[in-house]
Amino acid sequence: MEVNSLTAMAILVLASYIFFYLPASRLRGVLVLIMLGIIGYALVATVAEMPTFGASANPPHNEVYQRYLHQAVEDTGAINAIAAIITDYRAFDTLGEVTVLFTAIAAALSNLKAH
Amino acid sequence: MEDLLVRIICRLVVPFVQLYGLYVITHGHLSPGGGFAGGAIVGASMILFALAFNLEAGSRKLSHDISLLMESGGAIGFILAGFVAMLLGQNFLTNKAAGFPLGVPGNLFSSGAIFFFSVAIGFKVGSTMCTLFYNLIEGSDRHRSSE
Amino acid sequence: MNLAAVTAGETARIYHIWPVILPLIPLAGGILVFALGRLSKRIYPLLSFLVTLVTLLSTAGLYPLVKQGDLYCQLPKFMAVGLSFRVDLLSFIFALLVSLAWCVVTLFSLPYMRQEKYSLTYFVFLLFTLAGNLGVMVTGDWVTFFLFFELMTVASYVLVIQNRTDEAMHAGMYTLVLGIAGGLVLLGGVFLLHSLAGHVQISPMMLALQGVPAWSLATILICFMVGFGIKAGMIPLHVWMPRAYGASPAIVNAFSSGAMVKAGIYGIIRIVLLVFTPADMAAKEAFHFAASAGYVIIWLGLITMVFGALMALLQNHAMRLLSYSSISQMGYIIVAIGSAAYLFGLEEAMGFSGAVFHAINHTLYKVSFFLIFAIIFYHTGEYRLDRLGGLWRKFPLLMVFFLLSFGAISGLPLLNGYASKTLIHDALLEAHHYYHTFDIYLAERLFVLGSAFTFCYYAKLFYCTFLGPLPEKYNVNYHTSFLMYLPLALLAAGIILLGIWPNIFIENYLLPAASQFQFYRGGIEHLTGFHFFSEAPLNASATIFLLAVLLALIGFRFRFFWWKPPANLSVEKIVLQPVVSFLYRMLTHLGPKTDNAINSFYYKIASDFLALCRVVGQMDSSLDSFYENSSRKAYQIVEKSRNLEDSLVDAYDRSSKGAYQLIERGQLVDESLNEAYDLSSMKAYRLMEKSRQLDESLNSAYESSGRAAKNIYDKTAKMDNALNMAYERSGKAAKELIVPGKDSTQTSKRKSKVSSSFKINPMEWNIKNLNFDTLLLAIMLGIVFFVLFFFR
Amino acid sequence: MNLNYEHLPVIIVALLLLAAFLEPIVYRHKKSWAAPLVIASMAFFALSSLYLMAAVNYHGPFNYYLGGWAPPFGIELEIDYLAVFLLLTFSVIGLIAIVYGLQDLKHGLKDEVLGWYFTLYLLLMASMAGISVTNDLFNMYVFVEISAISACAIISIKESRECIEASLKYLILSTLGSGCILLATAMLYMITGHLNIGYLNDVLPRVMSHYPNNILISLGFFVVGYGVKAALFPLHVWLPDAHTAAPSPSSAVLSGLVIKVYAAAFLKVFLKAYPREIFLEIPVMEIVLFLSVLAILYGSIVAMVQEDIKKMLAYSSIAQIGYVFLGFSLMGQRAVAGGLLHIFNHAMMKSMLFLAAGIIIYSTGIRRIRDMKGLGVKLPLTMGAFTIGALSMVGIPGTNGFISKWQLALGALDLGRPIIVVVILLSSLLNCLYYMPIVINAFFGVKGEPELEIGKVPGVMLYSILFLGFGIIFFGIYPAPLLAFLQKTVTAIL
Repeated sequence: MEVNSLTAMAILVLASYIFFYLPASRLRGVLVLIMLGIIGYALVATVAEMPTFGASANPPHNEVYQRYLHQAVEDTGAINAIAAIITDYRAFDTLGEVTVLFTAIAAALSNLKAH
Repeated sequence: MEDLLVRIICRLVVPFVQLYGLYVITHGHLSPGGGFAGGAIVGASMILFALAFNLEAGSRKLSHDISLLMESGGAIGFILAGFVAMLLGQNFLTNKAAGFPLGVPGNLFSSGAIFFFSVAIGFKVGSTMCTLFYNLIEGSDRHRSSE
Repeated sequence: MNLAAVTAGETARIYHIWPVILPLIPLAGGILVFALGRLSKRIYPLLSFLVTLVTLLSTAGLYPLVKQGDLYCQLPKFMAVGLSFRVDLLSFIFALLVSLAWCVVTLFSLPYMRQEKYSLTYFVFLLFTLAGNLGVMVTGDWVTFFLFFELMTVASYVLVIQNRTDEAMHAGMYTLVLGIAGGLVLLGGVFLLHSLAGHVQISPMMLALQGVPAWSLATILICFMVGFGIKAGMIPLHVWMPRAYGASPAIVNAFSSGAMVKAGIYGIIRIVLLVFTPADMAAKEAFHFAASAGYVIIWLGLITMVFGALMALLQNHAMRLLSYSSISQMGYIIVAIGSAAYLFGLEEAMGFSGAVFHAINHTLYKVSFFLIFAIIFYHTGEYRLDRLGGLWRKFPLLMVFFLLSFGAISGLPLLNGYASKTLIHDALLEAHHYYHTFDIYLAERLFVLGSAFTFCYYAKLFYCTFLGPLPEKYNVNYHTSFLMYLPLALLAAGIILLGIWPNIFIENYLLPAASQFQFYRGGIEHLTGFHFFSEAPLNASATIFLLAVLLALIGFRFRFFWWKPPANLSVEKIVLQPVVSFLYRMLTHLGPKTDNAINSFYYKIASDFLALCRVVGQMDSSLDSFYENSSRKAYQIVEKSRNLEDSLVDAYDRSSKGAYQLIERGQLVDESLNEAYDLSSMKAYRLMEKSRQLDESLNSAYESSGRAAKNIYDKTAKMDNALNMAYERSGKAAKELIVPGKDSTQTSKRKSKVSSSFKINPMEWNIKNLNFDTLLLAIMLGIVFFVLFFFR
Repeated sequence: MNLNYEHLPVIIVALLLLAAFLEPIVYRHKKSWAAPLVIASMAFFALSSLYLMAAVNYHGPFNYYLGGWAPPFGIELEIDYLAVFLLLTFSVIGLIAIVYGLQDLKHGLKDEVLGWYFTLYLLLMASMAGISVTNDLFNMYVFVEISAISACAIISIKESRECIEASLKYLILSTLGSGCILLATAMLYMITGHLNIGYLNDVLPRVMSHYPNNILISLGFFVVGYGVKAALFPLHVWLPDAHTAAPSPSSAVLSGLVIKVYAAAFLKVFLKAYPREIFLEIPVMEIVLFLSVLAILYGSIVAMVQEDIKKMLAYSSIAQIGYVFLGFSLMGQRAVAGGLLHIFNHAMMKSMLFLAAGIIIYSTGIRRIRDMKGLGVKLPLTMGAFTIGALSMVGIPGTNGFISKWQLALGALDLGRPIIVVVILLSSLLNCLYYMPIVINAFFGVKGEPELEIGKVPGVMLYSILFLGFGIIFFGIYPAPLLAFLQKTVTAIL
């Protein structure tokens, strides 16, 4: 654990050195590309590792999924399962989303009026 | 946009667009769509109107006060519908257990509170779109005139 | 927290609230003085003196209780670990000393502060500082100790900057920062102690710390020694003292040197002699640790003592001289504490008593020195020794007091300094006696040398102040208030009393205090009835004095004492200031640089991203131009093909023109042919007409014969019709007789079919069809009409 | 109808939202009711948090199922000790800041945006309450979004160029953070099929070996996301500008509460959702620890050279958020308790310092530290409160700053990391180096009467900072109930 953290810190320090003290040059651009490449690689690896989309053995195909698909009509009376989820099972999230819209309006209007 | 053709076409099209928006909002629990999508359609119709005619005409149709009221009213309606469930002795935002009549699945007036929620969201989203549009346009107008 | 396990078993423990009240008296008094001071300007000095007096009396009133055993009080809910207060005899002695010093100096400041500008803040913070100082002495755990320690540090800052000169502000900042830094190091020690021992009670901890590696113990000890050392002015940490003393008024220095420094000493005594001493006599390792710590502390003390004395010799500023003197005197006490630890299990009581006794004595004579210089400054406004001189003519009484304190500090028999010095010296001798090492012997010699130096610099101080020529401007009549002499007289009485009968004090107070520690009984008994005025100590004293006089003579003769070392030659200037300023500069440059670097890092990333976007954009635009070019080419191709087409059309035109001419010629031929045909056909026509005329005459012959035949046929047909009519009428009459009214039903049937397809019959409506959809549809249609109307 | 206390958390959130939605209408039609509405809703928030704390302390934590759907299907609120602790902190400080702010905002803002300011403030408070009580990752994300937007808006609402710049910077970085949080949440959902924190904790150990990259990357995203929002060291660049430019009540709330709420969300995600064995394999907490140590030192050092008082306080916040993350990343009982305690303590002292700075700016217009000589004579109570805050920052015993440092240092020592103690003490010394000169200059900097023009200080502003100053002293001397409560909190988490 200590070694790992030390390595991480060393990488951090090295990276910061590279960015802080190298002059603006082609090298820096290359390094940025390399870093982006690393990040991209990590993301791609993550996605590749994810369960296959739509496969029935996926972790998200659990009891929640079963319930949403099979019992939504009985639970909510809505034949559109999406509506059942967003406005009944997870209605609080939707309230939050409505609030996000309201916040955006408030932010925009207050800024327009202030300046 | 002082084009006669555009105006006439808009005048013809806008009611139907709005009707379609209302349909999408009210059939949220029956078909794809719902408050967000339908509200966006209704809002877009107002934007279309304002684009085809001009800002004053648009804001004469839907004044700032009313859009503000709808803005807040939609969200407040959502919360109040949630509170109704609480008054009925259940948790916040409860639907079936609180005793909202679910009706026959597939009918328009079915699925209890979901209908109200959809309508509230639709109001909210529609007014958000046109409020934002009007205010941004007005702001840029004012900005331009001040320069 | 299991207190019973950690306190000494022998002494009784009495629960009493008074130790908590004790520091609260001056605290509340300070607030009261502040409140009253805004109302009236006359009362508050007196009131603050009264507060200190009450504090002194209530401290002294604890004695009967303390004699019976430890007083303790706990407030477990307060602060993070609970506050606890505890007064044993050692605490009591120090508390009494502190409150006495405070009371005496406050009495002195009544007349002294009359003309000062910031006297209200002075009196208020004086009381707050007293609260901190007193609180340090009565606490029972290190957290509470730290609380009061910091209170003292922060409150005393205001006293240090009493003059508000730039120098004082700098010195005050210096003091404050160093004080807080010391406090934080101390806090680090407290943290370590808490995590290793599980509690922070001021009590023997070696049992709780068993099995802890020695370096951890050493770390804790170093933390504590640094924290207390800064307050006590131990040598590498003394730097704030000369600066602060040089910049602040003598009266504040009297507090500082007489009482606040003692907080550091008290802490060192507690940590070295109580916490880090073995509660169990059998723990050998602990003994070993205590002894080696003691050895280091002895040397620290010696360095402090000798170096302080040497520095004092070279000073020209009375306050700075006295500050170095204080440092040197603290060295004595630290030596005593070190030797007590070094001699653990043997004669530690002697070192302990020497330390405590010397602390008391130091307060007595050092306060009186400061007060003497306060009076001198009050009248002359001068601290620099080369501007003073010959003052014995003006202040003969002051000279007497000075000489008395002078004798005491340099260890003249029958004055109090002698007794404590003898104890410390004896403790060193005992150490040599038991261990027989050369370095302890050397230490003992150095001690003698340091004592001799002490005599020398006070001789210099005396000479420069009271002897020699009197400067002209000071040759006026001074009136000194009685209240200024009263404290000096009190202190002088203490010096003399303690000097003549040291045994009474030691046996009644110090030894009981020592017996509350886990000290070796034999050592304590050894001290009862100690012969101070026997041969050996007197001899040692005589040695010191001889050496001192010799040194003084040499110094005066060759004017060594007036040698001014180059200004840059000081520990502070050479080591500390560069280091601190380097650190400060480095940090303050580094910080913003890092900030900029991080910002520019983000900026760089963003700009690189932007460049990436630009590349993509360029690609886009090149694609665009590619399309444009290709379309231009295609256009050109189209244009060319159009030319081709034109020429083709031309060719067609021409060829068609040729063909037309050809056709025209052919037409001419055709016309001549036609004429020929016309002529021939006319001849044929005429022939045909003649044959038709023949035909017609034949026809009319046939027609006249046919007409005659037709007339005959017509007459027979008329007769037949008349017969038929007759038959029909008779049949009709017969039918009407058989079936009447069949025609009318057929027509009504045809009528009902029409009505069912065009008219509404409400009786036949289907109510099930009227569902909400249709309603909605209707409503929506309504809306549509409305909207149509609305958007008209 | 039985409305017992279990409904209270959701009523708090819903009523705050309701008040926020009503506020623009009220402000348009009945201007004089707008401020009382805000105060009333914040007071309701504070009182019901207090009641909730008492109830939870007495009856124990409870869960609330929104819509009546039990956890894996619906959204769950978990009102444990941590949640009520956070609720109480946010509500009390938020109430004081807005009570203070009524005067200051009328002075500093245009008339027509005041109503919107109230709306945004209430939305911010509601979102913070929501983050505190929710037990669902996606729901948390939604509230994080609300708080991010409203926080941006209450910075940029002031009419000045710096505000816009700072707010834009904040908006961009905070959107980046939100994106990271959303991605990480999605990843966790992808590999577990749950969003509920409790269920995640159950399922993650089982899927740990199957999807190591997903877990690693999601950890990274969470650290970056919450790190940006909470201004953890290398991601803090937006903070100094934003907190300097904002109106004083906004600065107080932003610096005192908003960055803390993300730290608390970090705590929830990392110590409640992820199982502990993950941190044995992936040293993410070590990295956070390292970063927080850097933050502590760096923030103090940079604060030392600042000239603007609010900027100095903002940099000091960077250091102080480092303390919070330090406590969390050590993952020991006492250390986490220390981090939580520092959330509370720093909320009090930093808001007090910002509000005091606000009074100074309000009444004199002085922002530069150098010009503050002799202010202590003119504004004795304000500077007295400032002194208390400064002493608390330094960690003088008797103030609450000492208590949190005590807890953190002992927590570090419990885990055998004495170097952390050195860092904490060093940072205290640095704090002393930049806070004490202000105090000293203010009280003792000039001889005689200073020549300063002082406007009248409204009583409400003064009382609110004195109240906070009193709180600092009170919790410095008598923290026992709080510590006992935090002990329970931490035992429940770890």
